[in-house]
Amino acid sequence: QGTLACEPGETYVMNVMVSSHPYWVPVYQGFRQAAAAFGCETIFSGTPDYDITRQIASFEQDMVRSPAGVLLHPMQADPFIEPINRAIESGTEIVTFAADSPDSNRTAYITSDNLAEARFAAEEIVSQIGDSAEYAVLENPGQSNHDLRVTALISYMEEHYPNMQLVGRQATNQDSNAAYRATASIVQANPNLGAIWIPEAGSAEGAVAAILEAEADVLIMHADVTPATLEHIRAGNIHMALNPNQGMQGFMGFLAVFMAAHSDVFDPFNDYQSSGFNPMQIPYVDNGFAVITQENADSFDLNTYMEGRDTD
Amino acid sequence: MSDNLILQISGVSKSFGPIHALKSVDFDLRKGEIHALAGENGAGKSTLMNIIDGILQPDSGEILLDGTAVKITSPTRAQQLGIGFVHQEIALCPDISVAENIFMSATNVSKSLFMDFKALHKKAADVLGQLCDIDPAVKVRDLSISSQQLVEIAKALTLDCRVLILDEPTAALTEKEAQILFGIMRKLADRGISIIYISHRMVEIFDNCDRVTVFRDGQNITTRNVAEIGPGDVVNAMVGRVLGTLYPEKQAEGDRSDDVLLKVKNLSDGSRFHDVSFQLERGCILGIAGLIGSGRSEIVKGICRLEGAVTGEVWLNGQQLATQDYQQSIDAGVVYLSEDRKGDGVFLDMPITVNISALKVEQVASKLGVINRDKEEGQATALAKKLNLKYGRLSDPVSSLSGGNQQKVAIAKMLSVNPKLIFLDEPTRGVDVGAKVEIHKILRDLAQSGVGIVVISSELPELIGLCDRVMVVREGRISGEVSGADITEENVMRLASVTDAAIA
Amino acid sequence: MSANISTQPAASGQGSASLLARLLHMRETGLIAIIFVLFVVMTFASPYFLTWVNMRAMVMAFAVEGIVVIGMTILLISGGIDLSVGSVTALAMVVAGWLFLAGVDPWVASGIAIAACTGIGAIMGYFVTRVGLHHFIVSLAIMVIARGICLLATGGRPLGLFTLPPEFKFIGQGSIGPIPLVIIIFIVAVVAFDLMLRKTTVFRKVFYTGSNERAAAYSGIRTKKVVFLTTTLCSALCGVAGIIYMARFGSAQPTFGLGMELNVIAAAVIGGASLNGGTGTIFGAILGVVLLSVVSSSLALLDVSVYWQDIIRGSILLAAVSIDHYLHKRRR
Amino acid sequence: MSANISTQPAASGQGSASLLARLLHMRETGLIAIIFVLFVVMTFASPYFLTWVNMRAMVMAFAVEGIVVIGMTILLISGGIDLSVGSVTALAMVVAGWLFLAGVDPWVASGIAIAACTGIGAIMGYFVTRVGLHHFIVSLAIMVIARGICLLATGGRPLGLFTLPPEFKFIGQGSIGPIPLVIIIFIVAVVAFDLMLRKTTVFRKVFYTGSNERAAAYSGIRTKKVVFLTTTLCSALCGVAGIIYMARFGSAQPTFGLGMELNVIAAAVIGGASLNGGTGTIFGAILGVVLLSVVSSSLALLDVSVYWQDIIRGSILLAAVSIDHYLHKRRR
Ligand SMILES: Nc1ncnc2c1ncn2[C@@H]1O[C@H](COP(=O)(O)OP(=O)(O)OP(=O)(O)O)[C@@H](O)[C@H]1O
Ligand SMILES: Nc1ncnc2c1ncn2[C@@H]1O[C@H](COP(=O)(O)OP(=O)(O)OP(=O)(O)O)[C@@H](O)[C@H]1O
Ligand SMILES: [Mg+2]
Ligand SMILES: [Mg+2]
Repeated sequence: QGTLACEPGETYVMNVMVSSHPYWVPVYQGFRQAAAAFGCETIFSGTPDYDITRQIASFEQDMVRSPAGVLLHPMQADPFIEPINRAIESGTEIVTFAADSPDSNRTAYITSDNLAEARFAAEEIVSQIGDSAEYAVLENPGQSNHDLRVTALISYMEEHYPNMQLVGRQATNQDSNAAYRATASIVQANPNLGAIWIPEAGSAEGAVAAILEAEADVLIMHADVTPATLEHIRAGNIHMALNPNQGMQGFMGFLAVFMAAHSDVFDPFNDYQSSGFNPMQIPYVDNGFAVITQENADSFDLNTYMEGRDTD
Repeated sequence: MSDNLILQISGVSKSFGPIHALKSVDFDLRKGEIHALAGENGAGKSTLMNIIDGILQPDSGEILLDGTAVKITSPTRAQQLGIGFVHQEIALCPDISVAENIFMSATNVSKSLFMDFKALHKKAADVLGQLCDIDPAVKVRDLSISSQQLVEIAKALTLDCRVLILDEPTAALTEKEAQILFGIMRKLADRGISIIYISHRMVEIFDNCDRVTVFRDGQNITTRNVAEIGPGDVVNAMVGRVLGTLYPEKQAEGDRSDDVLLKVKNLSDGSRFHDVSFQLERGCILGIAGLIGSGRSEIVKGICRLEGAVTGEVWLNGQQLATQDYQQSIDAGVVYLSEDRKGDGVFLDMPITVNISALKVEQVASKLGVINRDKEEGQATALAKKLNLKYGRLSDPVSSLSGGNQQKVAIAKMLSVNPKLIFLDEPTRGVDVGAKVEIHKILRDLAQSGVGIVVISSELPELIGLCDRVMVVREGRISGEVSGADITEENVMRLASVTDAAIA
Repeated sequence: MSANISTQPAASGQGSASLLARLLHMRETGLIAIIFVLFVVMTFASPYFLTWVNMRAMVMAFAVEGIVVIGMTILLISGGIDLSVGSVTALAMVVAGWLFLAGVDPWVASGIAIAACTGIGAIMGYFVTRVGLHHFIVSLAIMVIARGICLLATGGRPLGLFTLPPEFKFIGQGSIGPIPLVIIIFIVAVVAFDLMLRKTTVFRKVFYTGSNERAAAYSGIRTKKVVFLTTTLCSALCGVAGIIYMARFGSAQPTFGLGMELNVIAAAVIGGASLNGGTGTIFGAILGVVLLSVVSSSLALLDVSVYWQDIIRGSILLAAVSIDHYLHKRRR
Repeated sequence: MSANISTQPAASGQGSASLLARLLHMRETGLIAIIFVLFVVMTFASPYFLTWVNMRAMVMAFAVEGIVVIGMTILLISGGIDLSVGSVTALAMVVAGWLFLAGVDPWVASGIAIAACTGIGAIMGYFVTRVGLHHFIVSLAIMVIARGICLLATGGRPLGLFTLPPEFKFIGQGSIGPIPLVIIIFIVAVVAFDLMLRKTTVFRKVFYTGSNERAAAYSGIRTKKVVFLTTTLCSALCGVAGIIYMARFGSAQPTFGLGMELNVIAAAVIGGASLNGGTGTIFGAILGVVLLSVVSSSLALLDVSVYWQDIIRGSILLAAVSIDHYLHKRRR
């Protein structure tokens, strides 16, 4: 009591969907590093599938172990309201990350600011190719953060640079071959294309191949990063990538859920204590993003980073 | 004699679960002989042949080829040993041309890398030419069952074999094709090829074979030279009792009724048959004869609304049938027994009971449509008994029955709905003599009780023995009708043939 | 094959003495044994496995999908297959959700959504029975089209339906006593369809059609109608499942059910349905779902590395089908 | 079906005069006509469509997948099906990439990877022919397992293979004259397999086996061996495709090829392969890939809204198969 440390066996879970996706790897590293500092145990859980029913089942199964808290990436907002609230009632604190369930009673939400990424990308594009040029986007309809990165960029352009013309918008769903096909067609149809914005790295791999083959002078920018796109950044084929600070996301995520579980150390100047709220409410934490360019690319090799670290 | 034995089987047994299909069977085959194999349905004939061809493995016993014991592990091995087999059930590749089907085995062992389609078609045309005129380029899928059977035979004739097995090859053939086949068999035998010939038709056995072996209940009852034995003896040995007359008594002249049960007027389908008109009186059994492909099946299917659009009128018991599809025909009491047992007649994977009730499941169900298992089983038991079906359990799939017994299941299905009018297309195809007598008797009894019976058969003696009148179809038109004492092979064949010269 | 048809008549009327013999002969016995072994192993491996909460979570994870499995099994028996189940389920959510947000009463909206799914099934049935195309290719095209409609109607974003009235949400979230209504609906549907499939003349015709379509036609069965109806029924059940999902999650997701078809078909096949038609049981198919679901849940509960989970899941699937096949073959 | 088989011999020897008649009778004529109409429409709709660069990009987009389509078509003809093609292709990339990063020579690594894929095909063949399971369920399990191995080997992270030697990357990125090597490999493979399938005795057995396995077995064909080999061949070709993809993209993605199976099967079926075995041609299947690919590229070129694309693609798929079916049925 009164100190911020875990009891023996006190466990925190990080629950995600498509759990084999490499995006989670550095997030979980951050989560573990923070947990280790407080002497806590961690479990990585979730479902390998892109399936909400399964993720809810795995989340409910996490509850069987009565963990102190869960850092959750809810695949959808509303379906998780009821499970989250039930978990909190039974004594497990919940914090969301990268995707939110705002109408639930989760105490905090940690995320990258997709709008800020999109704004940054827009400004960068304009600064490189001017404010009256043609640009295109690839997208992945149905995945909210990817959607946001695209729609925010488009509306930012419309608002601030009305002379920027959106000439291509294709769904490629993280499939590099589909991205190859779509980009090749866009480049054909628009010889004056100046830039292309891609909300994830899988499609970027295909897009860069198409642009290199067409020998077109198109500025490529994308979010997230893979070893292949990293190499293209090094080689100058891709102008720049914006990568969310995944480690910070996990680290801050742990802190938020850990503090929620240890809220007894804190008595803030408000009514939370008397009205039964957890006092560690944080509406929103921005974990920030990194800009990857030719110069700093070496720091973003995930395989290098993971060397000697536990993958589990 | 024994030194020129090519194949010796000794003590071969085979069981399928509780059924002992073969019980320590001995059998031998001489060089250059045509050896007939007779026996009731389910006696084990096909099982033994399947063992000789390596499709099945015996539980015990020995096979000697040229005096040395061999293990025939697969059809491939059998082929290498010079054994050829025409199966009781047609086994052809429907998506492949006739020519390729005929030379499938040859292609299989061929050393050459590429196919020579040109030569293949020429060779196929040669082989087929002896039998009939089928275009080697068409796909087997587009052939009628009888034509498929001819392809199956042609296929066997191309095999470079020493032992040729023919398992009921003539079941769906007319006299004409059968005679051609026997001519070819004779030539092969003269060249030293040994033939095992399975048939339920006594005439064929006694006209064409050298020796005959009779099976009963999985045992070899007797093997004799054809010259030393008569058809009656074979039949007796087969069924284990003395059969009386082969065909039931026909309708007496005086009993002829004027009460018309079925009347067909100007039926046409625009392509395969034209302007067909005939009638059937109560108590009379009508036969339909014709050559392969003459359109007999099509006419009957047209009446039952089984295929395509037809024009013309059909009257049953004085009322015009307004049926639009076969379901309505069944409701009106008109049913059709298909000539293609495996394709159209039975559900091979389904139990016997379920097959028999298929025509009208509602019969064995409550008003709400809930099937009553006891009723369903009762129906099957009764019909199985009536048709003397040989089976293990009623819940066994039909595929476990012998060919003839599968046919009986198909007939039982027809009888299950107490029809008013039955069209039977090759009803006794593959059925043994004893069962044939029973089926004929049942048909006659049904006719007497007022059910209309129309029989299509490629076996002329059957039409002659069973029917009161025979209608002959030629190229999709009715070419004539014979009745009473005029029903003779000559009269029927004359009407059936395209020109008189064709039968000469 | 279709052992519930072939063995029950043999055993019926011999009273309860033969119950054991009958059980041993049932097509599903092998599968039940495999699941039982899994349960025993898991109970020892994890103290959390045999808890009420875990069991409930496990059943909730497959209950709604189980309704789709019913439709798929019947369709498989009739000789068809449907790859569009995932998209059509999503479509039901999206259509009902969209109508609700447009002001339509949620019950009416659900009715319209289910009708729309049924209509899609009828379109597939048309292409299969009238045009003469294969189920596989038709349902593949419909899968793509239905997904497209979902995206078009929502702009790719999930519809938040938190304002659904509580009595509607009760379908998906309510409980009767300790048992969630979803599970009750599931059990009722399974029992009803299992009985109908085994006992009624209408569904018997589905078996005939799938076993040998031509022989069925020659038995006076309107086989095209049968196939048309089973195709339509499968889509209609997807519609029902979609509505239940919507009530459960309080949202409509255009990307829901991606890859569901393979899971559903695998369940039916594990449960003894043949991809060539003519055989299958609802009970078996549900055991198939249970097996797949228990395996997934167990792997999660045992905290097995994600990277191993797929390998283990695939291997268990293969092993289960092989064992079942072996037991079934030997018994015959 | 596969009319170029049945009609060619019939027509052969009649010289070039009958070439037109022969073309009109070919199974693939309908499909060619559909593609031709699409080309004409697109040429008017977009000035960029009929350019060399666009054509090259379109072919590049399907060339590698086309190699998988060859394997799938042969497998379908023999009566099988393979859902694991996507995972097995990814596995080839991952295994070769992993070995390369571990210091193995890239050519040797590729050989090992292709051998591994062939081995996986052999395992599937074993379960299908020896154990007696259905292709669908076996390949579904293998699809999951192979994906699991990909994840395990990479920790879920793509492997960056930028350091591959240029002569290796040449496979995927080089050109001979103006024509990319990938396209040359693809065309050679198509022509070779098309000829072999139509003309050689070995591949004719594949047709016999698929058309009626029992009849083929009675003719002495070792049908199990045939099915085993076609299953193995399909996986081996996936291996080859995986290596080419690796050389082309310079990376190995463990999640590559998700959903590829449906695309590949659809292409083969559009091209006339029957899901019941016995019919199909490589040429037709490739036309199927071309059709699907041209539609996708055209939609992108015309900048059709994302939300409409799925609907249009699905509808064109359905229409193409229906038209082709209708033309083919009428001609018979
Ligand atoms: N696969 C099988 N499973 C179970 N029983 C079988 C199987 N094959 C044959 N039998 C049984 O073995 C017995 C012999 O059958 P077989 O086919 O050899 O008879 P057959 O003499 O050829 O008769 P038919 O004249 O009707 O063709 C029959 O009782 C049959 O039911
Ligand atoms: N499925 C089919 N496709 C094409 N032609 C067919 C088909 N079935 C029958 N035919 C043709 O229709 C004509 C009439 O056939 P049908 O079967 O009625 O003759 P049949 O007198 O019953 O002779 P069979 O002894 O062959 O049964 C024949 O020329 C036959 O080749
Ligand atoms: Mg027989
Ligand atoms: Mg006929």
